[in-house]
Amino acid sequence: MMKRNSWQDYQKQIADDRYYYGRSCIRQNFFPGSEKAFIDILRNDLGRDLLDDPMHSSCTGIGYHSDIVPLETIMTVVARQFALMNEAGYENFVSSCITSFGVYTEVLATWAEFPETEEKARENLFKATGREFRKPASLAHTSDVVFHFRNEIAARAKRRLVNVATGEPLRVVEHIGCHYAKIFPKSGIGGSEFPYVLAGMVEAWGGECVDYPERRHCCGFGFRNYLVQANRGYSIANSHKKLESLAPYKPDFIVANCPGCAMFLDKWQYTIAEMEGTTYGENGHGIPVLTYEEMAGLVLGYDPWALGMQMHQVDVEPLLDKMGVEYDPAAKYLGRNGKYIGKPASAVVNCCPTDTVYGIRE
Amino acid sequence: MAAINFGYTISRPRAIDLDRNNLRKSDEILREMPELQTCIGCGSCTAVCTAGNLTEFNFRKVHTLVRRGEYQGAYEEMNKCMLCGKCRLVCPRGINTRGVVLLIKRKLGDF
Amino acid sequence: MKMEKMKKKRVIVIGGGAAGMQTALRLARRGIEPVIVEKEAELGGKLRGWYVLFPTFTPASEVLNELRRRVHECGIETVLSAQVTGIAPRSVELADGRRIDGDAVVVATGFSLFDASVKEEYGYGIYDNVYTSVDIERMLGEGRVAKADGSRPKRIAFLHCVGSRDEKVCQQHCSRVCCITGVKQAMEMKRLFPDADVFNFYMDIRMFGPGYEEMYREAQQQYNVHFVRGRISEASPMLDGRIQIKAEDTLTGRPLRMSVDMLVLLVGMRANDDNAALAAGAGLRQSPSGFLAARDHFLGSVRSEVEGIYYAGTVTAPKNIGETLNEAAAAADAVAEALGA
Amino acid sequence: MSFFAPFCIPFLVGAAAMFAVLAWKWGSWLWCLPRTDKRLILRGLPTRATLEAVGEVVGESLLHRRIFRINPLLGYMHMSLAFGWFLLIAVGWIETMACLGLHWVPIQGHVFFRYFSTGLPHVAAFDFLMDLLLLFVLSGVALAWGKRFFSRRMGMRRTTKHVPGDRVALTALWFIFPARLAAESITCALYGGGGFLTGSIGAWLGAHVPEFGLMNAESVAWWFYSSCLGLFFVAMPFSRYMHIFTEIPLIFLRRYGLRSGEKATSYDEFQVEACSRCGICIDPCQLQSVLRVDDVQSVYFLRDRRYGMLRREVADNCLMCGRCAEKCPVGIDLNTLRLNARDGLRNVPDERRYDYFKGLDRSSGEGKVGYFAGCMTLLTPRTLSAMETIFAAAGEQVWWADREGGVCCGRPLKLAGETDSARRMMRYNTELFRKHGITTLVTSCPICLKVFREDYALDGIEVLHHSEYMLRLLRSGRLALRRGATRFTYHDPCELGRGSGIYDAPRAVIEAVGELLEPEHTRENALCCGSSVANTAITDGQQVRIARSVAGELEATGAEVVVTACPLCKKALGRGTAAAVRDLAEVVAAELK
Repeated sequence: MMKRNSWQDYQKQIADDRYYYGRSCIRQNFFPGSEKAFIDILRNDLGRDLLDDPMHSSCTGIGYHSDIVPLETIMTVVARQFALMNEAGYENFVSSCITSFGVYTEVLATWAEFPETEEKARENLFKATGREFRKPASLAHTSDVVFHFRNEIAARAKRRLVNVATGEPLRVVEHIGCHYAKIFPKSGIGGSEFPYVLAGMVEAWGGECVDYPERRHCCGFGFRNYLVQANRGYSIANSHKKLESLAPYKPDFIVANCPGCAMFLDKWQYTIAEMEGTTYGENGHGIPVLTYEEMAGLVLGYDPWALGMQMHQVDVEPLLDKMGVEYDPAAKYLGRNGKYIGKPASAVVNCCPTDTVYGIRE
Repeated sequence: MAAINFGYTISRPRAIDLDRNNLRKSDEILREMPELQTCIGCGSCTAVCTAGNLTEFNFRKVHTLVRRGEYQGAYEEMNKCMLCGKCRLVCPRGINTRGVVLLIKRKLGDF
Repeated sequence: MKMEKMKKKRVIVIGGGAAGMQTALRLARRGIEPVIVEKEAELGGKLRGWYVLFPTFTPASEVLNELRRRVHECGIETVLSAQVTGIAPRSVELADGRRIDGDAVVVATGFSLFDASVKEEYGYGIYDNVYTSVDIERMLGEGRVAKADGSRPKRIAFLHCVGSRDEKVCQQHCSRVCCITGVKQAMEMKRLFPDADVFNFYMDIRMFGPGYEEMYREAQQQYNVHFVRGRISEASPMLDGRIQIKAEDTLTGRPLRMSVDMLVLLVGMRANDDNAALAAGAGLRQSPSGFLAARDHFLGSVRSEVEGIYYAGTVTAPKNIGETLNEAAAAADAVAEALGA
Repeated sequence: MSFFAPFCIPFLVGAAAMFAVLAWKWGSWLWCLPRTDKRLILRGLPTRATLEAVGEVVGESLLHRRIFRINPLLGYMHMSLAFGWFLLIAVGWIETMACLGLHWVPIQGHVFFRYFSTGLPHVAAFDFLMDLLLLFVLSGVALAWGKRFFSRRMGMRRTTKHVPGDRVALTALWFIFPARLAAESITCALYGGGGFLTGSIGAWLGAHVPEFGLMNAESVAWWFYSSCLGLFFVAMPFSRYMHIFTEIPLIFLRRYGLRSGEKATSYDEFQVEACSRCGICIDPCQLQSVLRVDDVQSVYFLRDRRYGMLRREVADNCLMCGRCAEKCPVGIDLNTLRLNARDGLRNVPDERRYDYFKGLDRSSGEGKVGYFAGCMTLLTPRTLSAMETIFAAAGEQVWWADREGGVCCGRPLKLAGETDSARRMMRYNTELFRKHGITTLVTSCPICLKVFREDYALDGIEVLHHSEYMLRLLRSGRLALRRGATRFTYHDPCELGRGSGIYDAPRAVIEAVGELLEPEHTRENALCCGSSVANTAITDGQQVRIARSVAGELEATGAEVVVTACPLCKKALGRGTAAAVRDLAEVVAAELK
């Protein structure tokens, strides 16, 4: 087992309560259950105060990293988020998105390094909205917050990351978004080489992390690399490389702390299977890809469908079975109010052909 | 299975993968001509190269790739060489470069 | 005649490594009474950790034992396990509060080894099969070089410049001896494991010493050691405990990756951490690399800015053993001249 | 009378086998000759070439004049064996005829005439003559034995290492004549007769050995003699002694104008099997004398090629300097055979290769005189600038073919055996020369010169080496030089001297500027600089060792400046000496008036 104690050299201050929540564009669309779970866990399980402010906006990071949104603009947008937070009486900014987190970190660092840019942002913000802002007292990613409470969550755990049939810890591949700590190693728990933010959760909840050669590698989203179709082959090649590298370790699931990573590691598995016929999971299917909120939710006994796990491209049922999670297969594609939400066509990476098992009438 | 065409393919990795590359021929080449191992990549050979002044042919790069087990296209590249021997006159390590060209072609060609 | 009348001059030599011992011996020969102050419990310094010396494969013990024997034979006074905390032109302060007085001081405190675990990406201290050049010397000395599980390595990679010429770890200088050490250890590995493939990943190969270039060539041509120009970017574990490394093969302009059974990091020489404090206390100058700066590079290379304080060996910059021994002699001569001995 | 005895069988079988194999080999080789070669033979037959060939056969195959020139003792040895044996046979036939008149006698009757002629009256003159000839041959055999131990006396430092088959044939050959002496002597002992040799020994034997013993010994001796002959005849076509007969058709074919080319033909077989493996080619080889490489010389190359065991290492390891061919007593075209063997090992026709030549033209200037520097000359820019100075001084308008880089002349590739690809380069350059309408092509590189002259179809364009060109300028008064006291020595480049027969032009040019001192090996015997493009096998260090040995000889002349007329030789010699090494053009340019 890896002797990675070096994470202790990279600690960061994480606020204990009263968070101002910045949402993620991708997650709201692809994993809405995860953000909901984060709010529920903080408020209901941990009794913390968190403001989910309807006024706040996208950080425009996708546009920024695609060379569409200029630096001045994104700084102004960031300044506005901070102003909203100040107005709401909060000072601990938590971002649900790794790219947003990277953007906030980068903007704050730029302001510190080049104060004139901060002045300019203040000026722009004031001109555009009449608002003023103070910089946050603390900035954290939501995975930092979950990491911060990992032991409290462990104490409340209904289930552990253990295979109930064998009693063995589940083998988990943790994938950290590039913008978490690769740009500013000090901004991530464990630094950029051996980030501990997800590994800490996995270990605290009974699982076992596997370290594989391409652990550090990017999922391949790469903004322009995915967004421009001509570059997509390069994007998928990155996920392909990671999956090729991690598959021999036979992980039970992958957990990612970045919206894009979770999405691409999940959905590219489908694409690779359809293009090449290669699958990486058990019995010729895919490897489930979870967000850390989903992982925490399962540990805390949340219903997988309430966590939004039916939104995954790769079916999570084998993992749920391993963990001993009770779930209603028939309820998978039913929304909160029991309304049918539609279902994906059956694909190689899926192990539960929906037509036969659920018998849902369209 | 019928593969779906998504309008793109999975890009092949550019990396030289020494685990996957078959180094047998590279080993044979180095065994026959151990002095090739002493190349320090100065590029003199390529700088004087008669063929290299007319084409993209880069002797240094091609033999380095061959040593790494990247044989794809090396034979065709080496065939651009005119064997004039200028490179041999300038190599600071005294490598028998013309011999290297012939050796690589022999090992990688089908004759 | 004059000498006999005068009281013997006493010179404090800080550091009992190759430089310190040689300085003391030379001083003694010139009729000066040296006292060696060594922080370890025995003399020898870094030389103790070395197996054989490049480029001749001379056992380090031959040199070390001979120096120790001479020091013993000359009856040179040694103060062991004594950490120096302050230097003045005519005295040194020890950590335990003692003070040693003399007529001059020669600083021969040497260097520190770069801590390879600082370069986290190489996984030293994290993965079992990542070693430093110092580990390899030790294993060679113990006569047992093997992977962590005791098996024979089939593929070994050496990485040059770990902690040298790397602004990311604030080590801008070249440690000079690591290149040749990499060549030497690669050859030793090939001797032990003739079937193994040995790769050296380097940024530049700097073969500055006599016989070094020849040795480099021999490693390439006779030992078939592969040299790849490119710095390893990261090391990761594999399922079977081997290490996957990535680099760019800059001579082909292509990324390169491979798995190895052993990854050896050629650690550089760092300036001692206490150089700053010692320099500040005595009014000495430090060069940007943190090593102590000699008065000048040419005629005053063993003199400090302060009269009565001299330098010998790697305290001023990375050097090999031969250079260190020569410089120690030069330092002793300079001291002797200044003291009129 | 009957001309048969059982002991004749080994001889008869051997002789029959030998003639059958010879007929089959020659027949198939002649049959397989290219049509053009066959036409040359038919056309040559009724000309004086045939007569000249006969003369050469006598001179070389029997008398071995060329070997005499190398070393008289060695020549005598070969002559005594070949010519002596021939005379034994010829005089033997005359003797039979003289004794029996003109009627048919089977072959064994001639060969074993002493055995069958015991009942006939003896002709003392023939007895004497035949004994004299036998003694002549035996002296050759004795020398051959001696050569095994005292090869240096015969001018050979090293002799050939032979294959086992050769040893069998050699042993048989050694025993043939002593056996004949013994058999004839014993017959003489029993029946009288014989000359001063066989007769004397016979008389002595008759006096000392009982008749019963002699009767048995006679049978044994004739059996042994016949067996030696039979064994030798069977072994001959498969051993080096094949040369005895093969050299004869080779001489004729050569006189008819047949030559080996870059592609192997069956004519090569005549050359290959005409090699007697005398080993004279070993000593001149610098790979042998300097590097102690002793298994690649022409004799071994031909042997390996003949037996189909030619290895690339052997084929490639040759400087193709031509020093061995210069000495070859059979006059085998060793370089060409080496070359077409490489062609066989390496040539791969590839029509798309060098497609990048298309549309390429980096030439500059305009003029009727074209200058082709060659790849190597671009690495000796002083030669290039000297040529520029000389052209300017002579007022010549010059078209510069490749000053900004061009396509190689093709000879290096051809020498490596990739002859088809080399042709593509030659075609490109030919077209380039034609396109620019030059009438004279000057090159300072002998490698280019040789290929231009031999392989390019440059009708209407005169190809000159710069030494010839400069001499022409001097003679026509277009250049005037200062003659100083500088002492020069001249290194003959292989491709220029032995390769193209140009020895005098560079010497004449040097003598126009200073004193010329000749090194020990010069002109046809000149040494190779060691960096020949023909050799792709030796290492850099080995090249330097050869260069040093050559440079040493040049320095020994006491000259101040070493002059050569080849960029490659210049580069190579420069590595072997601290003395000044100059190209001929530089020497000329420096002394222009």
